[in-house]
Amino acid sequence: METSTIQTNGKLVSKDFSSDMEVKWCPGCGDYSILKQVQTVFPEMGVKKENFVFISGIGCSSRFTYYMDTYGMHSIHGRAAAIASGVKAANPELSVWIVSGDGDSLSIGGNHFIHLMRKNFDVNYLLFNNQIYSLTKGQYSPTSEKGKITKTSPYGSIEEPFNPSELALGAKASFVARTLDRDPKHMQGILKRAHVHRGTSFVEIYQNCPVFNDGAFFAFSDKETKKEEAIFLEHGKPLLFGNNGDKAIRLDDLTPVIVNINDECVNDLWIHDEKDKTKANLISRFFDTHFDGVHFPRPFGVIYAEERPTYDDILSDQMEKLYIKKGKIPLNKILSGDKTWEIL
Amino acid sequence: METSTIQTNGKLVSKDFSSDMEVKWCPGCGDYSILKQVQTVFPEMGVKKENFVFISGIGCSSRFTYYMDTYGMHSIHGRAAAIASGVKAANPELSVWIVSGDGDSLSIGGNHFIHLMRKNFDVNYLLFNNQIYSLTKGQYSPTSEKGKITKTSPYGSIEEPFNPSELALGAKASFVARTLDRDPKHMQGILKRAHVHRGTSFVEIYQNCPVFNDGAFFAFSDKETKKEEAIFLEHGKPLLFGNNGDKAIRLDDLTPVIVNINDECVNDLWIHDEKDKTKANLISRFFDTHFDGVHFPRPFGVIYAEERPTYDDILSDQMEKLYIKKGKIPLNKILSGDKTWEIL
Amino acid sequence: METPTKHIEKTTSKIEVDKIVIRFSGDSGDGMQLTGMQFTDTAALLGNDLNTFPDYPSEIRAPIGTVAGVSGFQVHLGSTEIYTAGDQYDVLVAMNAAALKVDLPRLKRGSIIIANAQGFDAKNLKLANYPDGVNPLENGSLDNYIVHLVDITKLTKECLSGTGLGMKEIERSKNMFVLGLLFWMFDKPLDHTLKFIRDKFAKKPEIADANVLALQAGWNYGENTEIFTTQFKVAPAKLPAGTYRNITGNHATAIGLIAAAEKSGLPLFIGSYPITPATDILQELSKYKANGIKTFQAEDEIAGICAAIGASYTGSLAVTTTSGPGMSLKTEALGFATMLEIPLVVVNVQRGGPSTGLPTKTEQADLLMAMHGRHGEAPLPVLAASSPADCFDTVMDASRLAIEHMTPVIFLSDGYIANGSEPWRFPTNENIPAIKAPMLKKLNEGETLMPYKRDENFVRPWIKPGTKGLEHRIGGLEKENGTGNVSYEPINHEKMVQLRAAKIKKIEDFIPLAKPDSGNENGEILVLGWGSTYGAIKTATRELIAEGYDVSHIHLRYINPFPKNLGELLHSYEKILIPEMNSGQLLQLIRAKYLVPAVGYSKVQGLPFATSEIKEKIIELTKTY
Amino acid sequence: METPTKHIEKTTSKIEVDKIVIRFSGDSGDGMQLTGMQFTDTAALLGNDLNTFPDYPSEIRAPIGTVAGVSGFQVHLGSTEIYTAGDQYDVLVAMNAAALKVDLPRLKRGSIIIANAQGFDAKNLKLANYPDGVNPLENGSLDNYIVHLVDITKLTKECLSGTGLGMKEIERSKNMFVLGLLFWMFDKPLDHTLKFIRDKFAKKPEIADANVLALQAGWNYGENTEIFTTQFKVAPAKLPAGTYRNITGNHATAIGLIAAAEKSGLPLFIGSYPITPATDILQELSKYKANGIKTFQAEDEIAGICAAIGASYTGSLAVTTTSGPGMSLKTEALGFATMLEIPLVVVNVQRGGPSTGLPTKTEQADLLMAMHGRHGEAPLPVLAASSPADCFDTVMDASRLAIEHMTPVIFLSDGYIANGSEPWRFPTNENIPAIKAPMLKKLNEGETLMPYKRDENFVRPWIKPGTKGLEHRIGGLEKENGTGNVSYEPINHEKMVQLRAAKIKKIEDFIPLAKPDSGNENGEILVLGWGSTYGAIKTATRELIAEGYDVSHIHLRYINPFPKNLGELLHSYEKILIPEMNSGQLLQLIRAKYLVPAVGYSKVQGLPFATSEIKEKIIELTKTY
Ligand SMILES: Cc1ncc(C[n+]2csc(CCOP(=O)(O)OP(=O)(O)O)c2C)c(N)n1
Ligand SMILES: Cc1ncc(C[n+]2csc(CCOP(=O)(O)OP(=O)(O)O)c2C)c(N)n1
Ligand code: SF4
Ligand code: SF4
Ligand SMILES: [Mg+2]
Ligand SMILES: [Mg+2]
Repeated sequence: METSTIQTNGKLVSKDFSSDMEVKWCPGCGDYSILKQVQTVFPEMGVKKENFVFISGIGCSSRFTYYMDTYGMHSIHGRAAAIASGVKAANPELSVWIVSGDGDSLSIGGNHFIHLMRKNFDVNYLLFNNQIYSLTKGQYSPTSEKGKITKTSPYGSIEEPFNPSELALGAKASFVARTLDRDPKHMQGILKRAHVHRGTSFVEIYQNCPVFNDGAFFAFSDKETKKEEAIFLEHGKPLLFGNNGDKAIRLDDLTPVIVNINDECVNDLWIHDEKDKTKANLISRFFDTHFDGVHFPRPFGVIYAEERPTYDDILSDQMEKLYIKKGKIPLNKILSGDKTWEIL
Repeated sequence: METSTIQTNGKLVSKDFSSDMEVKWCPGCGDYSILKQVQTVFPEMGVKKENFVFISGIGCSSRFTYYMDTYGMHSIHGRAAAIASGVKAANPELSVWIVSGDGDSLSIGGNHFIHLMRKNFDVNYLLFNNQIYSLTKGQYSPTSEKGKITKTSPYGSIEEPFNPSELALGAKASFVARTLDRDPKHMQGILKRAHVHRGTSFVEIYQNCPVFNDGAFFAFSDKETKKEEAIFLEHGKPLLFGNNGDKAIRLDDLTPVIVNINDECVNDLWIHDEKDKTKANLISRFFDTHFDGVHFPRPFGVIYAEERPTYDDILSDQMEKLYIKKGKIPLNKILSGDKTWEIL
Repeated sequence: METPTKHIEKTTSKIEVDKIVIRFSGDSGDGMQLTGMQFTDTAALLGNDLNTFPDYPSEIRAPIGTVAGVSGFQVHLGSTEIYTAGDQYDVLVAMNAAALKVDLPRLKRGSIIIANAQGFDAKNLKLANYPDGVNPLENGSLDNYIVHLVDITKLTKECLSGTGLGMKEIERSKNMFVLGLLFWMFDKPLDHTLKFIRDKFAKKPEIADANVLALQAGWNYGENTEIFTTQFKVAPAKLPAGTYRNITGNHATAIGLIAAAEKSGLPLFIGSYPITPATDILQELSKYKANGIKTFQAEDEIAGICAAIGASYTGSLAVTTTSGPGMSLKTEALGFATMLEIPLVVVNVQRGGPSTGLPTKTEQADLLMAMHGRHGEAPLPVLAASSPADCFDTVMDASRLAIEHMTPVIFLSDGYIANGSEPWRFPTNENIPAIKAPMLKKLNEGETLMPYKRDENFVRPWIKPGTKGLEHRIGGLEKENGTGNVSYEPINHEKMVQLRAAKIKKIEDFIPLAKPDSGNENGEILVLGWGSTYGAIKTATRELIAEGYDVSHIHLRYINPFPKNLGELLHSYEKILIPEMNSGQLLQLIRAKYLVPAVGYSKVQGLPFATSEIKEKIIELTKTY
Repeated sequence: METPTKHIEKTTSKIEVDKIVIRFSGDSGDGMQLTGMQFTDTAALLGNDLNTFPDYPSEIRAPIGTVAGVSGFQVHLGSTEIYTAGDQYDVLVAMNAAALKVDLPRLKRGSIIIANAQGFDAKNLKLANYPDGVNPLENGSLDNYIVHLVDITKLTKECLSGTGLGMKEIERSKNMFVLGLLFWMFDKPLDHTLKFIRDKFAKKPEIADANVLALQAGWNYGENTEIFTTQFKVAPAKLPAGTYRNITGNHATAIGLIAAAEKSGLPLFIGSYPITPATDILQELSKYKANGIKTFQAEDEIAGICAAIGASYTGSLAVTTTSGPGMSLKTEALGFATMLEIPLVVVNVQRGGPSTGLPTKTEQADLLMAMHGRHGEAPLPVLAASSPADCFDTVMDASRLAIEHMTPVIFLSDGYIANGSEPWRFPTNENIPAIKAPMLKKLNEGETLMPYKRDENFVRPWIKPGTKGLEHRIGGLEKENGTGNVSYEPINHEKMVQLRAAKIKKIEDFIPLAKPDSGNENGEILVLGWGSTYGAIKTATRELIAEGYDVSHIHLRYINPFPKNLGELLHSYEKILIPEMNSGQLLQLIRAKYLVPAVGYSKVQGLPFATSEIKEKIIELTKTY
């Protein structure tokens, strides 16, 4: 999201945003990196410190709020999006950041999640996806892969997981992006993009939980595998990847195929277009769909970004227009109504 | 959904399914037609009468349950999908039908709705979409169009509505179809398809509410407009429509364009493929997206149908395998555990 | 006023009555609600005191002509003070057989029935499930009543035949004929309704004309035909001097919230999800966007209260409105608000329960849930309104306590007073006291930030995001006293539980002492009530005193905390009767707290108490031991 | 048993003790929970009576070495009956400075401290927030205790140096050294733990070897060094004869449900959403798929209970397990189940509230919510377990009432007994009574279907979908008595409200009468308790009687309905004390129902009562008037 804000002669620095609470995540938790990146980019956002508000739910991830020296509410499980909607509707001046886990957002919080995407409040949504319920010590979540062995699925989970970006798009999200804890620079870039976008900016952050789901995303950060397993999207650029950066994707009709750029006419390559929802849908489905049995790399970056009016803007407009048209009704008029009589 | 069922020497007839409750919908309500079509096709489903179960939420639509002489539960607002999941998980033999309104399903019931699609229980989901909260006398719903004037939006709703089929696809629905109250034959066909599909069969039924949202869908049933405004999808056939049935749709790259079949090579026409999710996504978006500013007709029929394992099947398989592998643990063994001692 | 000129001469006697109960009853499609309201407005404008009770089916539109489809509007008007819609009817307008069937049981012997002939034809008698061949109008079953059989439909058609309107429109105007006739019977002028018709159909003059014609035809019918020979006159009531309006409980609740916002200088935010019978409040408030009032129709009740919590956090007067099922859903979030200690007004317009229950009927069975329906120790103030107009004062009070004491507050109304109406001598902006929000904008020199530091009333400061230098975090985990930081320290937890409770108890000092409302200061029997039973109890008490009984009546607006002196007061009575539209919920609280052997009187029928029921119960109690 | 051979000679004295409390305390990473449990299992196997109390931080892993990160496991063992985990410790194992800091306050004077040297180095002292230069082991502050400073880390490293294991693994084994040492101190054999190690690390023999080595090294250290000269012997307890196992409350709850399903011949279905401290139950039950048990991890608590309602509808024994916040969310659906009148077992493992509160701490503050936390009149049975093993009997009872009386039932446990353990003389299949479901499969000749027709106990039949010819509809709207068809009829509603209440009250006839548990039949003071306060009250009562006080103790398993004779019984006592881990919730119910001037004793610290606290309170009460 983007908020109308006053430049604060750039004085703020990263540590202005770290609270005096001692950080209580396990050693090696991916949440540390996310905290670091947020604190790093915040001074550059051009928002007054007192105008930042964090709303989180419940979960390891949701403890985030306590560690940011901004206004913040560590709320109840699954309700951050609903609370944040009230915050933003009531005071559009605030820069509102939702922090939530995969269970908090997509399990108990699923309804508020999809409705927030639809309503498009001008807020930022950071989903820390570690594909597990961590605070409760390791049960499968709606993003855990089928077959996963956890404390509540000792014989393997039998559930098809959600694909968060696909779900968000289906719910009419206006901004969908993905990044990961182990790529600080990339995350910083995405956080800034999210902030700049007017509307609900949904950012899925792959986050490692060394205790209950270690290494779930290492394939996308480890040198050996990263190049083959991850695509870093750039608007207007082809979807390049591969150890030698020589692989790309082409669309045969509606089916993506992996090609080698050297055997291709560049014009045939799929060029990333953030504004194309059909392409965004396809990209989001690289996730877990095998097109013609081919395994695709995981896309990172801004998958989709659409400009459409935000709930808070339309609300303000409507109220302003009505105010100009009708003016404020005086309380006494409201109290009396238009049918009164006197008793003497 | 499809259920393992025993043929009941076809004796059942339509009126076997009408209960002794007097039907309490307003004169002219679209719900009457839906009730009629369901009662018409049920005898042909090959399911024993006592194995049909209806689970509905709250709303005019949800009264449906009382009028079917089957097992049924008129439950609480928004929870039909969650209750039905328990019914099906506990007894996979039953043919479970969920009946719900646009508010019941997509407003308060949104979380259970998306999770049901993901889990793919082998049930049928009939969403009566009248784009309004009717039982509560006319407030806008999550499917009401932006700008709609209702009792809670006297100056016009400011909310972007959900696109039910797009949302269902985003939530990984395995079967998505649309039909309408005023096309009995079409509805009957879709109901049969839904029944046959293994997995959650999501059927959106456009339903007219003459009292609070009259005529919302007439364009798709009135002779004058129907041909231009509606496309009836058929697997393997081009997307034909138009007054003279001479219009069709072609895909330019990823952009659908309306063409006249006479100026087209048939091979270039978009052929409907129920199994193609990318196409299904596009079709679902004819709804409210203007591709290059062009207005598209509304698609009816089976938009998407994918065979994937159902929750109840996988559950049964897993339990059976485990039973064969480990056998039932005797209660006494469970009571004693493996660390006991004697006191004499 | 325009009154039609007379054609023939006839003598009509005028009877002065001080109270009369009229029931307009017909099919949901017959427009009885509108008819009743028009009659009410006119009577109100002429200074009658009154009380109304709309009573309609829960189905949007049950099958025409059936008992399930009957919609009634009851108005009790008088030249003396009126506190209830009346137990029994003096006049019944029965538009069809089903209506007669439903309402006959509560019709006074000797009272007047105006029956719409067409509504009693074979078809309608069948729809109303009368046995074949049985017509109550003809089988002598109504011998104890004065029955006027009027072919309203036919007469309306006749007078509108010229207008060129379609049958449907003409049919629709028949309620105006009835209204005109009733206006004649009660000697009331037509002009208020004439104006109403002109305004309503400004864009459809032909419809307006038709309604006017029908209205006047009804009046003429009374005036000119021989059938009606008596007119009733209800003189204006001797109410306290002032300017009055007629108002329903839901409307009073809505504007009470607007007033509270204005008086506290806070923006008003409503986060709600529609539910009968609370929806009107959300609908009414959604009209005031020009006044900066924000109504957020949430995806469900949980989102409704959560959005309100978010708005409260930013410094709004935040409200969530609902009824039983929605109230149950808000439980967790309400406990969270209690833990945060932020202002929040939760409006519960009670309806028949449990579960979906009887959505359009009234009940008082959510009191104990209001008191205890949260996990853990999460006390909060509970207030209840006693009449339609009292909703205004009570919800203002609820808002004041929420804001000044930084706590969620539950305001209880119910279906009876929410939809019922009464004349209200409304206040003016000038004479409504201001509400002061404990907003903290900056710290004093050298002061450190303590978001949970309390003042002498245990109230913490309200700090809005956007306030420079006061950034801090709040949440649902237990807090360290003062700092508000997360703390698992055992003694601190106990301390905080006690402080949160002490804060609510302290409100005792800010609410009036309990005192007998009407009736004797210190009667032999105390009738203790809360909520919408007020009118029935008050009327019963007054009548019994007139009959020589020694009865007192105390009515509670504040249920948590109770008024300081309540215990002492209760102990001063021999016998205590607590009538409630539940199975004895206030009863349990009173017995537990004060150990007094109060006895309950339950009515759980989805209907308000009849005055007579309460009188009988009291008399019965005077006889015990 | 394998015991290491001795190298040198030394004389050790053996002391017989009848009770001893040991606290294993260290950083969350130090494996104190496992150490404690192993010690407990061995003691149990040797016939000691005991009671344990795991006490860990809510953070997954708070910063190492800090006070917030301390994880403790307390075990109270004896040769006599043991009902609590003990107020104070006789032996404290302190793996670091933070642990000592946290636990010192509850350490008996003269007791033994085994301190891990490395845990008291400068770094750890700092992390534990001791002032610079202050080391409690050296500044004489522990003069009243017997301190054994053992360099556990170093010693473990030494004995494992040969194994070629990495530092990390070696570090991890130090808790085994401690365990070995403690086994020596209490003269317990190693073999049970040796077996445990071999099983656990079957796939990693090198790790197994390391643990075995460390364990034996610890034992040797006690046996061979001069430091330790006394061994303590706790003789087997004289418990009733039989076969025992050690069990936690959550485990007992899980298998109680399995037993109830088997005994009722119904399939078991659990619809739940994870939440501390209830998650174990869902986790345990998810292991029994081969037994046909279905565990459904729902998207939220509402879906959990709704899925259970759906399963119950199809004829399963349906259960939903949760804790405070989840319980609040289930409110609406629970009211619906009450309206449907279907069996449902709702397990609420209470934790510290309100809101998120103190998730890993214990409390009893959800009782009034269990009683009244639903809109409308929606009564249901409420049962509470009094000890870990009692969870089995109580949840079986809850299941029996749910099934045989067609009603949802709330079963209350709490964090203390859920995680705590005690020896349990478990029953066998044969001596558990069967449960009979009122299933209706067909109608008798000429009988018409009446889904809400009640038997002499007001119980309606249970009709599963799939039953030929009995198709019918049920729902949340008010029902017509008998048929179950929707009815808005006023008198019917009142009747149904009364019938639903009568059905619950009738359960009185199916539960045992209340009687003094321990203590005198008719003492001067009655201590009335419910739930997990059992052990502390029982112990306090026994000790006071031994000291000559006249005290009785009644403990309630059934809170709704109360045992029939409770009122009469209560009136036979002069003084009644109700200790609760809340602000007086049972107190309110008792006072309201029986008008007895009972007084409450609240402890809301997230911790169980200490026996001494209750004793003092009772003594204080004997002194009043
Ligand atoms: C109403 C409610 N239900 C359940 C819980 C227990 N709970 C706390 S966090 C959590 C899920 C955590 O998973 P996730 O959202 O992915 O966050 P993570 O810990 O993985 O960062 C659960 C089930 C709760 N606190 N409140
Ligand atoms: C928990 C709860 N919240 C709100 C309501 C009130 N309510 C009943 S139906 C309904 C919405 C009806 O709209 P829809 O689902 O579209 O059904 P329709 O009446 O249009 O068929 C609402 C808000 C309720 N009964 N229960
Ligand atoms: S449990 Fe996992 S997610 Fe939670 S703090 Fe530890 S490492 Fe991070
Ligand atoms: S209100 Fe609308 S949806 Fe409801 S019954 Fe009447 S016509 Fe049908
Ligand atoms: Mg997670
Ligand atoms: Mg609708």
